[in-house]
Amino acid sequence: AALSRKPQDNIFYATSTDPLGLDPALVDDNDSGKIIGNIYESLLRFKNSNTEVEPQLAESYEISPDGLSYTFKLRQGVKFHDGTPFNAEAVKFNIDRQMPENLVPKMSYAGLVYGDVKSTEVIDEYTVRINLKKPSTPFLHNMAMLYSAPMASPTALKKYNNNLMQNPCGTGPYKFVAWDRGQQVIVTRNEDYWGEKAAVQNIIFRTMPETSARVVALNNGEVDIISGLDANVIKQIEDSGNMIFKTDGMNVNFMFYNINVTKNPITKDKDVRRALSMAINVPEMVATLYKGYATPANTLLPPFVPGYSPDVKQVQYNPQEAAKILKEKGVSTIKILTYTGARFYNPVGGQVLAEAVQSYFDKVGVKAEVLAYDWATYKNKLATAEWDIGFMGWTGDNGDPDNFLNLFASDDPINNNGLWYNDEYRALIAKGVELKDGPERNELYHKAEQIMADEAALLPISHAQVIAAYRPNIKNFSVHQVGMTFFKDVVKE
Amino acid sequence: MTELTKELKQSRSSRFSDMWTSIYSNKAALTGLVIIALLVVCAITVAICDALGIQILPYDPNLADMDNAFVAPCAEHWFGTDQLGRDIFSRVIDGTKISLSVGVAAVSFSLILGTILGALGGFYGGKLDNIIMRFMDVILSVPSILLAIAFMAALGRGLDKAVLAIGIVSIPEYARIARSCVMAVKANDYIQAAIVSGDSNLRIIFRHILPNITSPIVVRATLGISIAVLDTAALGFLGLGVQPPYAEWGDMLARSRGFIFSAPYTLLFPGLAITITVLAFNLFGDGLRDALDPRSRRR
Amino acid sequence: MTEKNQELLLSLKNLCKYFEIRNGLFNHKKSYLKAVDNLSLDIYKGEAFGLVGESGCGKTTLGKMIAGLYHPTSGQILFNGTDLAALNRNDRRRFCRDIQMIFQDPYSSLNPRMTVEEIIAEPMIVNHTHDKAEIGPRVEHLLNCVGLASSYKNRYPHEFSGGQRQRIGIARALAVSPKLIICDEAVSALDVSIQAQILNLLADLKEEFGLTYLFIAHGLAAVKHISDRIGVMYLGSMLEVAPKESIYNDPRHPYTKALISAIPVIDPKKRKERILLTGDLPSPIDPPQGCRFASRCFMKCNQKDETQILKPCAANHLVACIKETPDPKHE
Amino acid sequence: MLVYFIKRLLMLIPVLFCVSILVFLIMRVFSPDPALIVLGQHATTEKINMWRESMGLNDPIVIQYLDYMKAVFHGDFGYSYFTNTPVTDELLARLPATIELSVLAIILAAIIGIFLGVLSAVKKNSIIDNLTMTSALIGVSMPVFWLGMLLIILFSGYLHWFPSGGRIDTLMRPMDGTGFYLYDTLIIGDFEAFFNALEHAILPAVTLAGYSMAIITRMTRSSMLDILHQDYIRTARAKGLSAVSVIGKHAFRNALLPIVTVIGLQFGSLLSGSILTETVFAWPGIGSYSVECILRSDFPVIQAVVLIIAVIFVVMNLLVDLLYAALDPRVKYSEESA
Amino acid sequence: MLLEVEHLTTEFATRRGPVRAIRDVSFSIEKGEILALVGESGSGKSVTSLSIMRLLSSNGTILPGSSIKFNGTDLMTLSEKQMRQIRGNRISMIFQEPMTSLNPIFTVGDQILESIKLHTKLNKKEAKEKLLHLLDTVGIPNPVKRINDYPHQMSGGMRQRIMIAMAMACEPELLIADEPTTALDVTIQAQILDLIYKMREKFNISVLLITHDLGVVAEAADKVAVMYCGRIVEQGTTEEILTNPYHPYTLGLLKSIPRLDDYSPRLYMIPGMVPPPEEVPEGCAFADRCDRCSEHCRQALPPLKVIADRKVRCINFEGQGNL
Ligand SMILES: Nc1ncnc2c1ncn2[C@@H]1O[C@H](COP(=O)(O)OP(=O)(O)OP(=O)(O)O)[C@@H](O)[C@H]1O
Ligand SMILES: Nc1ncnc2c1ncn2[C@@H]1O[C@H](COP(=O)(O)OP(=O)(O)OP(=O)(O)O)[C@@H](O)[C@H]1O
Ligand SMILES: [Mg+2]
Ligand SMILES: [Mg+2]
Repeated sequence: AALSRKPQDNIFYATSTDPLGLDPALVDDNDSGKIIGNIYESLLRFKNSNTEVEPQLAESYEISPDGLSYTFKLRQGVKFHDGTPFNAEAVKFNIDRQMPENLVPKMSYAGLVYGDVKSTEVIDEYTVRINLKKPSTPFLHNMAMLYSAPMASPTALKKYNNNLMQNPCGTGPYKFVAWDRGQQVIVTRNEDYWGEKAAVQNIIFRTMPETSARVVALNNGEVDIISGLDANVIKQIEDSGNMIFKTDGMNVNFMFYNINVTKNPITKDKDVRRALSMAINVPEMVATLYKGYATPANTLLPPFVPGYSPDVKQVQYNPQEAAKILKEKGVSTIKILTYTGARFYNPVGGQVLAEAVQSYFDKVGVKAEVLAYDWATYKNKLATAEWDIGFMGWTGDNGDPDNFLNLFASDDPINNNGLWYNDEYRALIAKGVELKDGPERNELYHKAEQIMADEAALLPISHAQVIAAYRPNIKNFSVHQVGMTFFKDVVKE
Repeated sequence: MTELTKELKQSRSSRFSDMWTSIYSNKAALTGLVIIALLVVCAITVAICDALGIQILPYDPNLADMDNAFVAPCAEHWFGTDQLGRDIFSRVIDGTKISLSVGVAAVSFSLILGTILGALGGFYGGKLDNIIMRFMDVILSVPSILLAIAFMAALGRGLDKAVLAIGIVSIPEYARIARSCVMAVKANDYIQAAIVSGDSNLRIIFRHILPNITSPIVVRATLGISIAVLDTAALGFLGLGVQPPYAEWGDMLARSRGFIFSAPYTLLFPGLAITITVLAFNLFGDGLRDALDPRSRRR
Repeated sequence: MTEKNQELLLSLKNLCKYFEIRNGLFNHKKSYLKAVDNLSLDIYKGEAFGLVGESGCGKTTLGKMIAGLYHPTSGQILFNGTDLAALNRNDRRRFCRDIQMIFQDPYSSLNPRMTVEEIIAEPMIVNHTHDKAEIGPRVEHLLNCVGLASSYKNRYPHEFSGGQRQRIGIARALAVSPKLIICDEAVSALDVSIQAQILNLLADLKEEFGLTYLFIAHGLAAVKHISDRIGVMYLGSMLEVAPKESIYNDPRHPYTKALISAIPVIDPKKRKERILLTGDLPSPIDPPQGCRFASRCFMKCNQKDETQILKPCAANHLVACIKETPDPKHE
Repeated sequence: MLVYFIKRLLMLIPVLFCVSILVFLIMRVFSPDPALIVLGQHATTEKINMWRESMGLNDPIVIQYLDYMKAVFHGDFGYSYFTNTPVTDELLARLPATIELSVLAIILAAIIGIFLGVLSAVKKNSIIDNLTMTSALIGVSMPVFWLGMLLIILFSGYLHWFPSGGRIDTLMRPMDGTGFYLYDTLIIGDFEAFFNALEHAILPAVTLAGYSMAIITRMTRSSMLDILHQDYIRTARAKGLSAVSVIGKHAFRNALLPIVTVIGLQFGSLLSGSILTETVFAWPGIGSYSVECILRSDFPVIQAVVLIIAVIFVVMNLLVDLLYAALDPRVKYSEESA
Repeated sequence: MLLEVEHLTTEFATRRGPVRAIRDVSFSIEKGEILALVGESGSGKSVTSLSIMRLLSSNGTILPGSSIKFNGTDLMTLSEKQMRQIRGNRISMIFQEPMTSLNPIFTVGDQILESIKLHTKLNKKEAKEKLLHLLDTVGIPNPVKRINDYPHQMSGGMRQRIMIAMAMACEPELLIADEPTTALDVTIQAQILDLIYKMREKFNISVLLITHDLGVVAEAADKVAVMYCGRIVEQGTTEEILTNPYHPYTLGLLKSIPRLDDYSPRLYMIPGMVPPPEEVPEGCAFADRCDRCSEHCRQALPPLKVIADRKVRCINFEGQGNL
């Protein structure tokens, strides 16, 4: 049937790219997440304003004293969009699907979310127990994540060959209607929703790759909400009487040094690293590049994530000192490797960022050569080329500090890009996973962060804010820190 | 005596001077030539000054100046500045270097390879010709810019790779032209005369055939540069072109896409630069063709 | 003029040139275009042999085979006793200095990128017939021989008229002092007044250098002046060979008769009855069986069984026609 | 005719075979390893190996090629590295958009190009001729994407005449159908939607057509001028035919032969031009999609796109040759009939 | 008098400035007469014929002062539309190159029918009958089949026949034949000349026969006009001109042609070459090549002398040319 052409029945939400797909276990990109969050639901969910968890499809949960088994009581009377009832079997089906023995390579979050799971037991129709291999504080957070954790209809999964990328089927307030490649995904209100039904009938996720085009479309009233903005267009939007929504993003954008990837780069020397970091005026750079829509980062952790501490002392901006040290060390040229496109944590793109850094280095007498590649080549180059400095970032998944900090405790150059080794740091991180949330854990992470800062393993640059713009007749609009909007409560007047 | 030498001199250079007069009297071709000359001078001056470390452009084309981002065209910045506060005028001028060098290098590459292959095929015919031309067919059966894009997508960006990608895809053009010219020239009785005179194949190729096929190839090469400049820009625009931070026109356009409404000047000037360069080579190439066209001469 | 006391220069024996024509799916079907078919001919030293025939009958092909531009499909080309057809390309090149060619189109037979001097010097250089120092003066000498000023040597071909170009072509052919020159319609493209100049020039040069000519032309009129003997070709084979007086005064083959009657006579008082042939030359791909000329012959003897070969019919007169009973005297 | 057609068709096989090898080599041998980005930020070396194994990237290259070709013959171009959906599905979903745009553009380019070309040939050296030829020259000199952006600035930015991207307003989208919106909307008689779709298509079609239009104009003009000098045109005039019949019938029909060839060839360059145009106008066809895939190194998709366009291109060329043969009685298919 | 051309002068605009291709050409043709225009390449024969048809290429203009009277009406004064009524209808033309003068993409039948339909009011069937009849007349065997052939499927001689059929389609009063046999073989040439002759007898048309071959003239023409460098230098009946040429150029031309009955080893030759059209001298254009030339000839153009029904542009002509 044709869509209602009444304006208040449809909300248009323009984003920059098509989703990769609509199966929560098989995707990891924000554009898919935005849609998935409205079609599917998980056992738990994040609270509206932070990353604390609360029940969703589970009514309640219990943790065994040893921290090794979690028992969930499920909500009754919930049905998937295809009519399949939601129950303990369905939960087990969804988790088993992502256990190592059933894993397909594209389930990139399965390891993070269910990596510590030993088994899933169906206690009764509405009770399910998950047993862990070892205590894990992030586990509850994981159960609220957008990727991997949401529950999909077992019937649909069987029908579509374990792949719901194009045929999503969950329990959420909206159900899937159509996906026109490169154009839009249309979802419509789930009239059989277990809770309060959504206010607006249809949500249309439009794909509009060009930022300027999205802005024009918003200002013309062609769309109601846009995301993926950069600082340059904010004024234009506000001038047209539209609203800006911004919230701190759960991400970090940083520059890192080659320490052990290739043999003895200049940046293996801690003093050189410190001097180079010293040459960059991070707050100034962030202010000009991101125009106030990113906050300068002090550590890897965004301020709202537990474990964050403003007291961690990073290397201070001091160009004279930097110039002096670099001259002493005989550093006059440096090779910067970067990516070309924009990333979620770096909306201006890696090349622009690197070029800004290049001009700071120029001021302290270091000629930097910037080599920018598309993302794939860049990643390959990091492993194979000669380089001193690279750029990277991280988008948090579950609001747990470990999710950020364990990257640099890894031996895998894919996570620990500069291959920085520090035993003390590693020990602290290993201990942190098992500690319960609280001051003791925070203190431990604080210590780890300070070690990282002193060693100048990397230079944190910014936390990008999640920015969206919407028309004034849209009410109750918000974007969660994890980057998505729950449209159930959004109203269009 | 003086009369005679004068006459001789005239006749020797008459071919050349005929061509020159023809171009000189063709306003469009002359305009093209003048623009090309200007562009070449720009590119060479910039390159030399670059090598000597002299700053001839008003600003360093690659150096960011955050405080002056998105300045509209004004007295200090004639073409305005981009997102990083770099002077667009300096970048556009600097970009001449890249576009011309990629254009010339790519065309030389395909011209040399293409002409040799085509000439061999056309001269010897038979199996060799068949093999060469089938191979060319393979390259030709993928639209050239698409093939260049595929090359770049796989090889990654870079000046050398752009030259290679743009060069390879236009080899068949030259091979075809060279081949058909060789076949046409071969049909002339003077080739038969050369064989009857006992010339060897090599001598026939170098002394009789190659000098007679230069005109169409030179014309094609001139037009080829314009295509190569366009292709370079297209690759740059798709983010597959020359390695940043070099100021490359296509890349500049790609980066200004986000600001087409807020700062249209960032996209106006690089686009104009491409258009003017391509136009110049087209004008000159067309004029050259008219000047060298056998139909307008002879008999 | 009898054959006996003359020295044989060139002798063609059963010469054939078939061009392969492929068609069908995958080009697998072959058929042959018989441009020259089983042709035999003798040319004597110092004579000018005229070869006439309609367009497409194979005159050029024959000339090119002798000049080494085509390799015969079968048969022999005996030049001073050596079979040129049996030589490979390298060995054949040694004979280039002996056999030269003048082409029909004066515009395409000169390389536009070479000066007159370079053009004329070319055969001398590649055949190493003259020292470097000799070449310059010789070029000037040759230019004078063909009636051009030696100061022209630095000019390019496009600066000359058709007649002048043809002279340059002749000078080039003369450069290596050849024994045989093949003139393929050397004057057909020229104006009447220029034609006369070139024909005279060729006649003069023949005397001066003791040349032998194979003179190819469409019409009988042009050949007549310069030739001693004339051969009439039709569809790849020779129909009649005789001294020119016999050809004109006593043509034996019906085709020759028609050919002679087709020549317009300038004298308006002598407007004569013509023998008008019907139809065109048949395709050489599938030449008619038996007598080649049967399809257009006004004698209507319909000779479909026997291919006619040249047979003597009078003194020095060969003809390929069934109506001409061989003259036993000349057998 | 049939024999000629079959012959030409069979000749395509080795060419396409070599194209497939060429493309395969480019994409598989010379390209960077995409595994690192395919698997997102949670990739580990171990996972990457597993992924490579599952994609068959660890097999010997010849086996990989054979497997690939075997699948291609079954219409299976493999799976997108990113979306994990069959490439065939992804492309089929986007093909209608590209075809709709290309066809619109080629029609535009052919009609306008031929008209202007004939006009300027007939009015040689007039103001119209000079104006047309200048525009055509600028047309071939302007980068497509720049032209597109200028049109957007002018017509959607300042004048608000046309939308700047997309194919149709979402709410007017035909719910089921072929994916060719102009056709679908007409079939169900939804004219509002039809004009909406047309409105969306105009700017991209004009942009895409621009270059081809210029080429066709130039080609038509020179071919017309060539023909107008032919002897048979003089014959036609000597018959007493009017200028209109001489030009329209005798000259144009002959000039059409090279023009048809050019139009055919332009269709190929149009397809690749659509890569740039679709990107500028966010036209959801395979052009913009392949750019997306190029930027994230989704090689199976690029490979398929190049192969498909090559096939279309080659088939177009064949059709053009056949059309040429149909239009020009001089072209013989085979000697047998003679 | 069917056609009277007077003081016809045609100029071409070229890169190197205006070139006068023909100057002050006057001649006339009576009904049923064949006039031959002879001259070497570039002497302006084709330009003369195209000027009469007003079919010059766009850079050519007929200068004022010229008049071309056809049946008393001056063609110069007609509008293009009126001229079209004459072309192909009352004056038709055949050209030198039968290979390129027919449109390659229409069947020969269509091309002839086009002429018929254009100028007559015949219906389809009648037109077709007429077409078949015409083809039969010009000697095309099996016309019913041949009308569907394309020009490339025919030999040169056949095509020239088609051209003639096309020219005769509307039974014109004047046929202009521009070197109709030059590109053909001798045997075919004879066929075509014979055909033109027959057509003249049959339809009682006048023919302007352009050729450079005096043999053709002797065979076919009633009257001859000899052109040299854009001017007519001599004019008269065929018999008189060929047996007793006055102008040294005509004489030289006649002498330089190889003759069947002449066995002298050398041909007569006119020295020198035809000057290119830009360099035609003020005085007599033939002066440089002429053995009778005097200072007068070089200085001023010799006037056209009229002697009985002959005209000659020479001051030194001998009453009796000796051949
Ligand atoms: N290279 C070739 N390949 C195929 N066929 C050829 C080739 N050269 C000549 N022929 C054919 O051979 C036949 C004889 O050609 P040739 O040129 O010898 O004739 P010709 O008597 O010289 O004619 P003309 O008087 O027109 O020059 C013609 O039918 C021609 O089409
Ligand atoms: N369109 C033109 N532009 C310039 N000059 C021309 C043009 N047409 C003819 N001429 C010149 O006019 C002169 C006469 O040409 P015309 O074609 O009448 O010669 P012709 O006697 O027919 O020669 P041919 O025997 O070669 O056909 C030539 O010198 C030619 O260069
Ligand atoms: Mg020949
Ligand atoms: Mg003429």
